[in-house]
Amino acid sequence: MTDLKILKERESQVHRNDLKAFHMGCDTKSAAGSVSQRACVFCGSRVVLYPVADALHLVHGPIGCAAYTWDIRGALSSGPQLHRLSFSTDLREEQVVFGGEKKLHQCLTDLIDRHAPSAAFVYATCIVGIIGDDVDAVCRTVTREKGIPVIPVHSEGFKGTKKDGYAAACKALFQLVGTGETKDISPVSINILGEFNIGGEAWMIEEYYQKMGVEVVSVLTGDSRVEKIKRSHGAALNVVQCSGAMLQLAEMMEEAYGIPYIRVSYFGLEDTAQALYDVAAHFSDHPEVTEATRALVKAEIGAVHPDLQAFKKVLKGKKAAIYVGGAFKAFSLIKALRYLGMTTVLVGSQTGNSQDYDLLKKMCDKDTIIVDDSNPLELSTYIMEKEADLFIGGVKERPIAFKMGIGFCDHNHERKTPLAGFKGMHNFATEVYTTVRSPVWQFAPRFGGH
Amino acid sequence: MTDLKILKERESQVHRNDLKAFHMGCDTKSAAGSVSQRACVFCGSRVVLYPVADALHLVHGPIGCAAYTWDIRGALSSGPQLHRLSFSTDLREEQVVFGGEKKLHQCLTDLIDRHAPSAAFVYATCIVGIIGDDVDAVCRTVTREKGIPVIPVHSEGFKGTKKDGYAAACKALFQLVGTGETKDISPVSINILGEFNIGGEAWMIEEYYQKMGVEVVSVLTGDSRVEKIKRSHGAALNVVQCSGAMLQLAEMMEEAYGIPYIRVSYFGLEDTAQALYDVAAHFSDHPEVTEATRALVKAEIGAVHPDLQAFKKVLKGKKAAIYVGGAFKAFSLIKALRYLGMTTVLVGSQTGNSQDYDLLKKMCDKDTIIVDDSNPLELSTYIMEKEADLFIGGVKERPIAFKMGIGFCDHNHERKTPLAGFKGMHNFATEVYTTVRSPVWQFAPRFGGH
Amino acid sequence: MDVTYNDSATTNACKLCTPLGASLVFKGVRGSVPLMHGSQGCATYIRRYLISHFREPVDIASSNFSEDTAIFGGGDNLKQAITNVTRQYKPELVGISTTCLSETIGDDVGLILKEFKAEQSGGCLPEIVHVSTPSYRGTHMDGFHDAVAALLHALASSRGGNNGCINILPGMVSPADMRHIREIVEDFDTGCLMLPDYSETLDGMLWATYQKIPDGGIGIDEIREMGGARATIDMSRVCSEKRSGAQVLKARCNIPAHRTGLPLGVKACDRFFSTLSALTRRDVPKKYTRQRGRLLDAFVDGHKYISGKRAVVYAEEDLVVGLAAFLCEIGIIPVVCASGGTSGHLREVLEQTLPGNLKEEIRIIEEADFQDIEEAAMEASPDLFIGNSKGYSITRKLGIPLIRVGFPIHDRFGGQRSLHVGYRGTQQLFDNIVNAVLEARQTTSDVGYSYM
Amino acid sequence: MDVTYNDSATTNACKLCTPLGASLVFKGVRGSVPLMHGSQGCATYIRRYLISHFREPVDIASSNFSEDTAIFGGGDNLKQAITNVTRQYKPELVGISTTCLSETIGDDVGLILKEFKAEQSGGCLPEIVHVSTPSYRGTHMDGFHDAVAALLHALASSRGGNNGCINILPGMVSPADMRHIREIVEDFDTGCLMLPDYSETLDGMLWATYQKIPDGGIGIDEIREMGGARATIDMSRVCSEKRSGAQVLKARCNIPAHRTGLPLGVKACDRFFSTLSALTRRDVPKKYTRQRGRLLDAFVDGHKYISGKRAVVYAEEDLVVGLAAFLCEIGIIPVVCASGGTSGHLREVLEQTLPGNLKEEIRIIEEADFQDIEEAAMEASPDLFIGNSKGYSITRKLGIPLIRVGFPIHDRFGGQRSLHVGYRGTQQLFDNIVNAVLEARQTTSDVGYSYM
Repeated sequence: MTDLKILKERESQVHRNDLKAFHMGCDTKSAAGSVSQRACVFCGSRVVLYPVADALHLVHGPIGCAAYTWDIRGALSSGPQLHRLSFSTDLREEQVVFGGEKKLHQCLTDLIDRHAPSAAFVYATCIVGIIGDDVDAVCRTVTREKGIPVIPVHSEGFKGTKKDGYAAACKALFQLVGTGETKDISPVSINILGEFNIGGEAWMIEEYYQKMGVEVVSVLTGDSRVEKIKRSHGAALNVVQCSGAMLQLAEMMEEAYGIPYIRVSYFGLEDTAQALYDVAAHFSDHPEVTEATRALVKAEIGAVHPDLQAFKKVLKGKKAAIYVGGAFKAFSLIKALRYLGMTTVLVGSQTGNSQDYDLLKKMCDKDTIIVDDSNPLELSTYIMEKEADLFIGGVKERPIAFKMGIGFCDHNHERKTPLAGFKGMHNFATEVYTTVRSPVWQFAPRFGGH
Repeated sequence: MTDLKILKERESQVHRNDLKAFHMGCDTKSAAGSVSQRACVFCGSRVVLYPVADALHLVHGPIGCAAYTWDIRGALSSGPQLHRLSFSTDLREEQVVFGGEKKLHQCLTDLIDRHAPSAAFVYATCIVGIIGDDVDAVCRTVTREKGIPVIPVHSEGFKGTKKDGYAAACKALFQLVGTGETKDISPVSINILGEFNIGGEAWMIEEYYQKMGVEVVSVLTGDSRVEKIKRSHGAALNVVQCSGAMLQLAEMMEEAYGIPYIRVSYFGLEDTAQALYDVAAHFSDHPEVTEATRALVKAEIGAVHPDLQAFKKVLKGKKAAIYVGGAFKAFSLIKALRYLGMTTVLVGSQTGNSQDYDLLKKMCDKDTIIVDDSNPLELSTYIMEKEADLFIGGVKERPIAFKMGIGFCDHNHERKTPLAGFKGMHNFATEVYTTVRSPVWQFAPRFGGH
Repeated sequence: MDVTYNDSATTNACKLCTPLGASLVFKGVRGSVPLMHGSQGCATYIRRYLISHFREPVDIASSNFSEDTAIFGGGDNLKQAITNVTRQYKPELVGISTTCLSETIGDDVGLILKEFKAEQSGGCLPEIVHVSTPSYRGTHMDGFHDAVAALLHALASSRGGNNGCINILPGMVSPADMRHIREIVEDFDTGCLMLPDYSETLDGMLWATYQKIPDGGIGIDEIREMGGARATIDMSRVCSEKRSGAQVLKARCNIPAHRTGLPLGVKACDRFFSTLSALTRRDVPKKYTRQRGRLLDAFVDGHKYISGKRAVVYAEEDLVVGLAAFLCEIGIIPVVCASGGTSGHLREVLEQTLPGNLKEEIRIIEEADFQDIEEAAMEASPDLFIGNSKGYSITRKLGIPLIRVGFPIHDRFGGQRSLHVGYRGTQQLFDNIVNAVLEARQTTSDVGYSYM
Repeated sequence: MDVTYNDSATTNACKLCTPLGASLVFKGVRGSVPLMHGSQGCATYIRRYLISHFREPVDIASSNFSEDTAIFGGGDNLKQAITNVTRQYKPELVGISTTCLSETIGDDVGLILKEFKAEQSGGCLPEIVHVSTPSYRGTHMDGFHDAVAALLHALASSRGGNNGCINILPGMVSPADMRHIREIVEDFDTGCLMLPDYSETLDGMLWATYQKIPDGGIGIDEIREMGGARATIDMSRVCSEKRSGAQVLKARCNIPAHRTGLPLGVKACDRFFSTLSALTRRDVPKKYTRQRGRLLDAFVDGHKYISGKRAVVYAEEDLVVGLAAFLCEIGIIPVVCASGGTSGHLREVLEQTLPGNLKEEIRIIEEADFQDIEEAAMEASPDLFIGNSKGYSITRKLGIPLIRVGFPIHDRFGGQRSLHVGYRGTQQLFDNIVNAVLEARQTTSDVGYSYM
């Protein structure tokens, strides 16, 4: 093996796939001093709630958290663009000493007056808990004063992992759910959960469901509006997209409103088709839905298949490394790459759980490296050892791939290209093809460039 | 005086204004080896005919003449843009040896088929005369074959000066004049001659005449169309703008059609007002014209006067050097600069005649340098000696001014800003103000920058 | 209700948080790994932000606070973090910055480090330097300057005897700027000790094997040597003198300090070059007099395209000062000069620098956010913006060009290579400005001249 | 009727006339004044064209033919012209180029000069070099190369003994390119004799007193020295070998010739640097390996923005070759490669240079005009144009960006300072291309991301 010194604390989080069973040490906090690729609780909440386009998103804390999350995501809105602004209470020493409630109240009041949002989310960041601000109380007051829902999001960075941030966001959303009007909703209706409309993906998927004859009550939270979220409990089914981000909301809605849910992925032809068929199956008492689904899948796959076959010819045998936020996304990526003739030589996630890793182990070839909460040193070591041709990850992984002369595909929230659905698979394949086939690699040291 | 060695051949063309009479040695060809700022016969023809926007302009000769005159002038068209393309027979050695008529015929045929112009001008360049092509014959043939006027322009570069080029252009235009329909033309009507619609100047001037109740039959040649030129003999008066460029056409039209002409200038408030009043005076049997003119002049001057006074405060006492193509333009410039409180310390032209220089002498202060057909060495010497703050000229003069750290104003055909009329004076003053007041001169060596 | 400025929300901040600046400084020391003492997210967000600008790996470790840490104190986490960083990266220096969290719970980092060193007395430890950077106090520029001062405080020593070098405190300039500044100083045949120097670490080459810590940066020994230099040139004019690294060197090692400002624009460059000339007793090399000459020639050639144009300028305060002074040299009025910076000296320095006759036309906004800038711009009818990528949405609304300078450049390529300083940097900026004006004119014209 | 190519009209020429190229070469010799033997207009038009690009005074004298001259021959005019130029400018060299007119009437310039020298045998004459440049034969590039050859023919002498210098025939590159090439050669500790060298004469400083002939250029003595150099590097690959200056030096003075092509793109730069390395027996200086390293790093960082994009390239033939090869390195397909040049070698050199697998996708147009280019572009659905200002109207129609390189740049500022060669020039070009693509994407997007 390589000369990489895995930190002792991390030994249980790095594995080579083989016949032996292994237990991934996941769901733990990151080792102190590790350059984790993970973010924090706040990040998890922000990712989930960000696309709600007619809400005010006020970050309560010093400036950093708001500054670093200003307009960096490709989550599109067809109407209001309020989510793309960055609001912060911008706490100063004075408030840290004497408390920030007064400033929070003032900021909320000013911003609601100025922007007239349909709701406001107030993100509590690290020091808010420490200085003891009663954010809930301020939110209640402003809710009363301004007549819109003002919802606290308890996302203090240190209080857990990104997953806890997802949970906090789901709780916040759940405060809206059930407060709207549900009459006129078709019995053949769904909510789409965990789809954030990156590059317009939600629009593509909604169109599929429309063609199938299924009403989409609400997308959570891609191109979302507060009014739609409020009536989302009127849907017959919750369809939860891969990542663990919004499963909790589906569970809460099942418990409170008896809405069943299914888990799907819209990534790759196979998974997308499966997702649509699964939804159709749920409405099996409406056979026309299944029929429409069949026609849709056939047409859509027919449209992209020839190009994909052409890409496959070139990509066959190329090796990919995957390091993404949620493990569920990794499953789909492995399948999609396999469809393109590529093998996965490394796979890992920031936030996978034991079941996720067990499944990964089953999906992967022997000797594939499987990692949890990895860091640049580990990732760079393994992509070189495995001679990867492609790295799939986020912005923080990009320079690792590039420095080593390896192609890269962004599969995170900052990308601007829709990768979901059938067309998304075509985009993905094009992107993979484009980067893997670029002539620039001839100059990379690993190919003898100097 | 300075240590400049004036070429012996040029001694009669450089004068200091004083009480003694002097005779300017003008209207001569440039001394061999002088870096004259003059162009050639072809240039003169091209300048006059260029703005005819629906004509094909085919330059018959090797590539240079066409290449250097491609889309370099600010003469605007409200419709067709054919004049902005550059067409050349691009003669090669083969044609120089065996004659270019066949190629000319072919090119004309192809281009007329492709662009469907209303007429074609064929510019004969230097070597066309030498190799003996019968351009007139080819033009006659194509006229017959294609049914549009195909007009030779005898503009061999060496056969005289730019003025001879103007004459050739006037002759070419005169072939069109008189071939169109003149009914429906008002008795209160004019042609505007010598106005090329640089930056839309002709449009501004036409608007003045419209407001005065005077019909403009044809502008020669700003934003011109062949059809309009054909009927220009229906106008009651030819109004010839300053430069000598089109006086000859006015004379030919007077002789052939009995149309009187007057000479005017649209540069500066004073001259513009005078021009409009002169036209009104011509139609003194229509007193409403004079009345409308008075109202117009009052309103227009009122609109620009306050700004001009503000500029004047800053510009008062600044010194200008003028070197332009035609002397008539210099007259107006001197007056306009005087209006802005500035004095003219050097003035000259490429193509002035004796009367022009006599008038310049009268207009100028003592010690003003007056030059004909000057060159960079003379110009640079005198602008430094006279400590000019501003140089007014064309692109070839620009770097002389700039190298010496002197402001510059382009008053040639390449500019894009309209400088004619009342608004044009405002533009001119703004431009003068802008360049004279720029802080960059603080760095010029002549102001102690190093 | 009476709302004071500081009571209102910040909309689209024109500043970043203090630890970002400190981390950037630590990235400019050879063999150094920055370590943030606080939550994981801080390091991750800052890494992401820096990576998107520099397009280089930016490893910043974190002590990864958990809920327990916040309650019981971060000492153990910090010690563990240093140990782990040391084991994995084998750094020569660990540069610790605090976050608002560790500051608020009251961790005494100095004490923790003292304990740690005592505990580890047997082993071979890297240098450990720490700077206090609570993000509720100041901006990334304060973190930057404080980290420079902290490094000098910890390392610079008076070594009796002039090593002949010149210390440069460049402030937060680009890697290309740093390379150019070094080239200039060395062309005066003088050693250049530049702190920080991330010219290679954040603008490097492809790698054959993964570099845990990229090559480059000022060495620890070189920082020590700064205590024996001929003089310090501090390119910040807004930084509080008492907080500055130059002051540390002066107070401790008696090194004379010169505050030149950023060498941007002819006059500021002249000031810098003549300072170097005086310090080294050498003439300005011909290469630079020629660059200057060509620059002035370009000023004249281009002045008519831009004279009287109105610009909105926003950036870090020192960059705003440099840009605004430069714009006044070329006849563009910097109608809005804004910075999110909180030094408190922006107005004063600008008023010293800019021509008095423009005073009434120029609006200076300290502690600005982009909402302030947008409102001021709407009133000022500007022709162009000069600043980082973050002003794009405003220029898009206004339909005017944005000339991208400074940090971050997130919507264009090559921000790390963009040169701002020296006659050459000024030349590039000047050409960019003129061309932006020409392009706007050409594109919006009905005629579309190919000749301007 | 059967129309052969050469029978049709040229619409919007993508070439200029031969004397322009020759005059440019003469502008690159110290103390030289170009003199055109022909009508006044030729010199004036060419001056105007050059001034608009270089924004510098360009004095070109003319023998100012009149009608009589055309009938009776230009001998007297030419002699008078040389006398007048000499009196006014006191040149070290008068560089005479003919025009189509003087060529067509059959002036024997050689004979006229011989007579002139005999007549003036008492006085102190400048060097007089003449080159035949009838504009009906070839383009400005032929005039350029022929003038170089004529100068070498007239002046270079074998002086027995290697002076250790390297001759550079850069072709028609920018002043900035010339400065950079000289910097590179000199960084190999080797003298650089570059012909022509208009790096200062056409990109100079402001003047305190008017300079009849601007400072700079290769001296006549230096041109003589070229006959004693170590080797000649000829950056043209399309120029007919037998016409080239390198051939003159080889045939006459036995100087080995190396045809590197323009050092544009990594491979071409590598070729140039390794030629220098081999000739001087020195390693490539670290400065350049770092520039190369950063360039490759940028290639990787930027590749996804541009991979698979389609470009139309038009310029002088050698520049087209350099650009097309560079584009293929970075994954852009040069779908149209066009030049007005008439060397007859463009296709052949491109086919040697470009990857074989792209052959079918690339359309090569020799002797192109802009009508040909427009028609080819309409079919090729390009994403961008790379070439001089003259393609602007086409890109405006297509709504795609034009990256301006080469000559002339008439609608932007600083064309004389734009760098094309070396790793640094390639870097600038690469950044410009990526940024043009990003800008187009940002501007045309409904969303207007400030983060790309």
